[in-house]
Amino acid sequence: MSDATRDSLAASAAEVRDWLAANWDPELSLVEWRDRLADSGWGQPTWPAAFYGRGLGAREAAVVEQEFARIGAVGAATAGPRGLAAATLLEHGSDAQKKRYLRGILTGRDAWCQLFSEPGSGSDLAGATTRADRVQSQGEGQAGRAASQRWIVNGQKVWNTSAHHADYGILVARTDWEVPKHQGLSYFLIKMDQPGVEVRQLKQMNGHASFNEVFFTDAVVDHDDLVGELGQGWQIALTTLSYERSGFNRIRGGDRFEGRHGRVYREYERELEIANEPYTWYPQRAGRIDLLLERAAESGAIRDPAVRQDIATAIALQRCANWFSARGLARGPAGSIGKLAASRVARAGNQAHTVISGIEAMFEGDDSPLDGIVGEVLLSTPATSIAGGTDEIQKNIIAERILELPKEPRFDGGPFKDVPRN
Amino acid sequence: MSDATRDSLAASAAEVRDWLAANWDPELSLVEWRDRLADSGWGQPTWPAAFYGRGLGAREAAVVEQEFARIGAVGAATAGPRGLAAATLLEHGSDAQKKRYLRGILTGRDAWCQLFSEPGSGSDLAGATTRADRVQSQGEGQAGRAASQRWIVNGQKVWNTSAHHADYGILVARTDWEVPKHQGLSYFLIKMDQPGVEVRQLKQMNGHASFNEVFFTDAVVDHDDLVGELGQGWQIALTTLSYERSGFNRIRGGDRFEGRHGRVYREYERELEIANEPYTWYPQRAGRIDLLLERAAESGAIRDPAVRQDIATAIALQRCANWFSARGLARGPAGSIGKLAASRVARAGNQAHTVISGIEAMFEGDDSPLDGIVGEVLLSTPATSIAGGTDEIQKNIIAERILELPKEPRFDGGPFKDVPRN
Amino acid sequence: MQFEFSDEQAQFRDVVQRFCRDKSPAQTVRRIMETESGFDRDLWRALCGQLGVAGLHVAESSGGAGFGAVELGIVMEEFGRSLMPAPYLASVLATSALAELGESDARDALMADIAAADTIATLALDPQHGDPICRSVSADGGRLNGSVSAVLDARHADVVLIITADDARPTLHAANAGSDGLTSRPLRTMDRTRRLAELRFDGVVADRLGSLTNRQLKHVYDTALVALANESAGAAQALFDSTVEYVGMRVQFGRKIGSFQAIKHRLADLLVDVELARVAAYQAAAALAADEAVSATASLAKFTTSDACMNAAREAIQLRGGIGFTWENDTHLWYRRAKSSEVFLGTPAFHRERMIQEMTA
Amino acid sequence: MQFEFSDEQAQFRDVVQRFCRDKSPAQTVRRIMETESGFDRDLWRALCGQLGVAGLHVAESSGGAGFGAVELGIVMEEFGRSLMPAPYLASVLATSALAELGESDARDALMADIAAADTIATLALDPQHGDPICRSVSADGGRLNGSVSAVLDARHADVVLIITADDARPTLHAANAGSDGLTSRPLRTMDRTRRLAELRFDGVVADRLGSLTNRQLKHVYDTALVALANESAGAAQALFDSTVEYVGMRVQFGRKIGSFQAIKHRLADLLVDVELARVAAYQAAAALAADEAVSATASLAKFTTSDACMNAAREAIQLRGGIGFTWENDTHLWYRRAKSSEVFLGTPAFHRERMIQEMTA
Repeated sequence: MSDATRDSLAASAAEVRDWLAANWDPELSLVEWRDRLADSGWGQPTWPAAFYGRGLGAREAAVVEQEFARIGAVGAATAGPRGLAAATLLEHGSDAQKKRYLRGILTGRDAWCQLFSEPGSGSDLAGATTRADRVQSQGEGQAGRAASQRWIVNGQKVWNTSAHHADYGILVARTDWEVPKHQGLSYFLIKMDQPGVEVRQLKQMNGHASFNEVFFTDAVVDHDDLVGELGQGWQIALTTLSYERSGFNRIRGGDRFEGRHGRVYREYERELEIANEPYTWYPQRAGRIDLLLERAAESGAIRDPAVRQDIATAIALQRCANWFSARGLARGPAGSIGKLAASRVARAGNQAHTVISGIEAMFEGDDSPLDGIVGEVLLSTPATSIAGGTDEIQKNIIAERILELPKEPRFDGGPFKDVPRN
Repeated sequence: MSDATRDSLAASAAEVRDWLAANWDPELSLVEWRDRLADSGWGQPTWPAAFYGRGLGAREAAVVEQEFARIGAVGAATAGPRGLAAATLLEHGSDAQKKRYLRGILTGRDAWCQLFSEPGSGSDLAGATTRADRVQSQGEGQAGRAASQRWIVNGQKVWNTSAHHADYGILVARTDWEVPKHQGLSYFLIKMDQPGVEVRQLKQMNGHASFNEVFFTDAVVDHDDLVGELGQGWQIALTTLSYERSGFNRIRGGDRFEGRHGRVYREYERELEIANEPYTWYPQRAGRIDLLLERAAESGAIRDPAVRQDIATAIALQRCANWFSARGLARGPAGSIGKLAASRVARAGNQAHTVISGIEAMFEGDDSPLDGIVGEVLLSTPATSIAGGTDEIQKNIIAERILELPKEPRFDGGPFKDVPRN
Repeated sequence: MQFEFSDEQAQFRDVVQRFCRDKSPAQTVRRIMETESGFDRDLWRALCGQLGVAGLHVAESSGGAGFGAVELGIVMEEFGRSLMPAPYLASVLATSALAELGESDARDALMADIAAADTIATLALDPQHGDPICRSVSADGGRLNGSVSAVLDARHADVVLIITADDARPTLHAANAGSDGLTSRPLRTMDRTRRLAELRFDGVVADRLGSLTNRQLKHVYDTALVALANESAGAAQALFDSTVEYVGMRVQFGRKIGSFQAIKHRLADLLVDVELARVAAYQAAAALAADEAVSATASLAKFTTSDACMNAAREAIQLRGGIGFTWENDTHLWYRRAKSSEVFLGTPAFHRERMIQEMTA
Repeated sequence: MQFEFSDEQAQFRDVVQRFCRDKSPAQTVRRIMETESGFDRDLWRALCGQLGVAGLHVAESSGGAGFGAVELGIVMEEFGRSLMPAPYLASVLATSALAELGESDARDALMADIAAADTIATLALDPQHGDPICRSVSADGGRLNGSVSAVLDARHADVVLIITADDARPTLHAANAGSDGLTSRPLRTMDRTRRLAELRFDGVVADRLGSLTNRQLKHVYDTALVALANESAGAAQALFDSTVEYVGMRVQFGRKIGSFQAIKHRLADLLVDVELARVAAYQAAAALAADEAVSATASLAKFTTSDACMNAAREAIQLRGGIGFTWENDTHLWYRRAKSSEVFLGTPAFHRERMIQEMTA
């Protein structure tokens, strides 16, 4: 590290330390505190100075985070699709859009949801059929024409975790049916609180309702809320998805603030709770390999040699999967290898928990071992090989992008209106 | 059964009994005896009377077989591709061809081989590239023109078991490259003992050499030996293959003649030996499930609970596969289900024998358990899921003909000369 | 040995199939499943009245309908296919145990009431592998003490049969559901169409119906295995059929997903599982009906069918993608049945081991 | 723990890889394999001289080259990839055992001769699971009696090391191949590139080199497992790569068979096997090098890699069809290696059990 860099890092550290000393107060409300973050730019120091940030580099930002952590200061809101919306807007949004939305994202005042998947286009995301049609409002032909243009949205989205309490959504909708499917999509920001938008919770086979269906009936989007150019929706969605893969929507635990007290912490914990609520069963979905040995000892199945074989298989798979990711091999298309490995781990965990519990595997909820965790494992692991891209999609990616085997013949190349669909 | 039928059956029985009484003599040479069978028609009673048979129905034929069995009279030669050639000729051959070849087939004087598969067309049998080109012999333009036409054969065949001692072969060769692949093939009878035909034995990974490669270099076929019409080769080959599937080339064991003595028996046993020679490893190929329990008891592995699991898996698979076939469910496309089941049995047998033998699974030949049978199992089971149509082909058949799922898009529909190939 | 269904048996299957289609389509299954008891007496009365399923497989001499294990297998297969929400397996357990007893007024009366659907009976089993002897309950002086978890349909049973080990020979007792000291705690089962409850006996007065030999106990157990195996074969078939139908209809990337070769090949493999499982179930039923030594085949059928059914359930969800993981989609109902049948009466590994023991005994 | 190869280690791999490509292409493997001894002294001298593989992983203080288990893993992986026909694994066993001894002229002299390729040494193992203690041979008064089957490369070994159990502590002996009373019977191995022989000791005079603790014996065994696991990872990779190449070239039905989705998906699954096997092998080598408790990981690596390698061998033959089953095609050479590595040093099931024992100890 050059002396210059070291100096500038030290400078940032000093600056943020002084600012925190002057502004940090655990008894503020979460929004009050984050308004200060937005005004000062310390909440998202890598964002541009013009948009609630300070235009710092990753290294400086790390230093800032250390200073926040040192005194236990709460940071900007980051959890959930909000982070994806911000990252996408910073890359593709207009200045007006950044001004309008980034502050609410940073302070946590606005919750966001991701409106990409549809019942008819799961694996085939670009096959979206939710339509957006342009209309002129009354003021037609007069001044402010462009501004007064609006889009009417009709269709259905599904598989999003936060629509039921979201203020805004990032929406991919079809605006041109005459061109091939990847070229006819556009990317919008939509207000969720309007008559044309109905949100229904969707219950999974494991009893949880972590996802929503969203129905659009003549829902309205201002033309100003079109992100990027018309027809660029797919490219912009890929940006969002790449941020999703690199974990921009992951939720940081509140454990960092163990034993801290104050209004801001209480409100922050509540925010985390809400954000985490849909994900309580995710550890079970992964197979809970961590519980196998203790559970087998408890049930006595550890004495059964056949059960020991199943436990060994599951533990070995999980260790290998973890080593594979830990060696940083799971980037790019190779991420699909890690994902297939995770599916195997989950299946093996289900199998091992089943034989360990024997007849107790017939129970659910309180009557199921480990306060229902075993039952939840048995009913949740099937999601691992589906969510975030099915195993079949992962295998296509591996075969075509890693092994460079010939691509599948395509049947959906023409104008989308002519492509067969359900 | 009507009285009429009963009477006619009794009549046939009486007739053949008298004939056998007058003609059967264990001290005849095999060929002498079978010449009598050919002259009388009793050797292949279902064949037409005009061609060494008696035109009897299946029921009468069964009665005739009983009478042969009762006194231990040897029957017509049936083993190997000879049976396929006969069945195909009876269905598609000209009278001249039947006259010329059926007698030698019946008496066993002529051995036959099947020349269908090629190195470049295994799963894709209709993709054969062995070519037959028509030429005029000297006598061109004069009388007997058609008769004096000949075909020159060039190319390579593989995977046949008897070419090395065959007198004739049933050959599928391409006679037209301008039409789609199934339409450009023709079906020939070729003399194996000629300069243009070279037979090489092909050694398998298990050390046996059960198959031959046959190389054609300007080999000659008379026009009279074209079976059916030019370009009908594929349809006629399908006839042959259907007889193959229904076991027309299976080899009857000689055990029926236990304890019988005489020259005809000695020569018959020798004939069987030669016919069976390529197949000695076939039981091992199937996995030898029958040996698992005794072998595990002998090696002591029967005490290992994990090994017992593998043995149980293998035995269960085999029983189910046998039950499936026994219930006669394995006819038509469902035959593919039985074939896939056989592959699973073989794999499970390999697995079980491996864990039963432990370090002894590292040996081969005399040092391998059960006089090398175990080693031969371990090196032979891979053939089960390949020979007679790979598992992949069976799965296509099941998916498209039983489950009626959409067919694979075809890339070989056009004129064969334009179809990509190795 | 090899067998074919007789014409009568084929016709009987049609009748059962039609009944299931008409009387318990998926929405009925869901309705009953969501009730607190998970039980619909009218449906049960119809099953006994119109199909005569209760005691179906028991010899007339033992007070049954005089059909055999093959007919039992047919009913179980169709019930598995349609997920029939009724206490039939419990009834099979109970009547199979009663059938082993010598004639007696008590037995005949009970058998008659069961057949007439006036009485719903179940048999308590040792939870671990479903052994008919409940070692956790003791009988002294005609009073039962102890507890047993996971008794099939105990919640709506009028009579609980239980075999105790404490006499010189295993003894079959009958206790009325209402008896003093008999308490039942319903358990939350993953398969809501198959209910279990924990029973506590505190000095419960019970009728001592008679004693059974080990051979008889084994026969009761093998009968249960064969019944469950045929049910699983039917459930596997239902999962397979609905999945083939789905991939033939669902379009992604402009084509039916059933046109993707990877999916075609997996369904071909799955068909092999399902077909082999079915013949195993049929063969076991036929062997039981023919009174052959059946234990090895019964265990073989149990693990072969439950593995096939579980595999079919996994694939049925996977090939549907997200929709297959939703509550609204019916697939999870069969997944839950597959998962609980996998362990009920003993895990696949337990029965692989049992098969080897029977073959090497 | 997590690890990366150092630049030196990466360069070392390149050197080994180049050596294998140049000095033992498939035709060389076949030539040596078809000789009676299956051994080529010149190749072995080159391996020791140019690559210094013998004693590579042994600390300099113990007379080795001072590299570690990671370098050992690299060599084994590349030898597995190229099926190097040389007595290296035998040398690894022998030097690993010697390395556990305290310094002594005898040990140092032997280690030096091995490193210089002047002496080829092997270590007799108990056949069943490869336990370093040979209970079938006893030592009394410096004389060895008994017999042991399946000793690696015993046929061309100049010195046979053997650990007997009869003293208070397990003791390592060295016997010269030529000694009176030492007879060797070559066994016909399925993998002709890995020879085994049965040894008989009839009062063979041997040097008593020293005794080992159980911890040391375990370390020798774990080292052997890690070496074999890395070899299997390399063999699996070779099978996978050649198969991907084949399906990308072979045309049937007018298209490359690698364009059929069913084949694409199976190769994707196989890649997961191969990748997970490789990290397991690397991780085990790194743990061994770091002197961590390695037994559980060593067993994990053994069964994970041998299962992956066997699976790769099966698929490699299957996807080639008939040609893959011929002698001329090289695939069966790796199939034979995979099959024998599956059971050498203990079956996969044995090591699953051992892993659980180590984790619950």
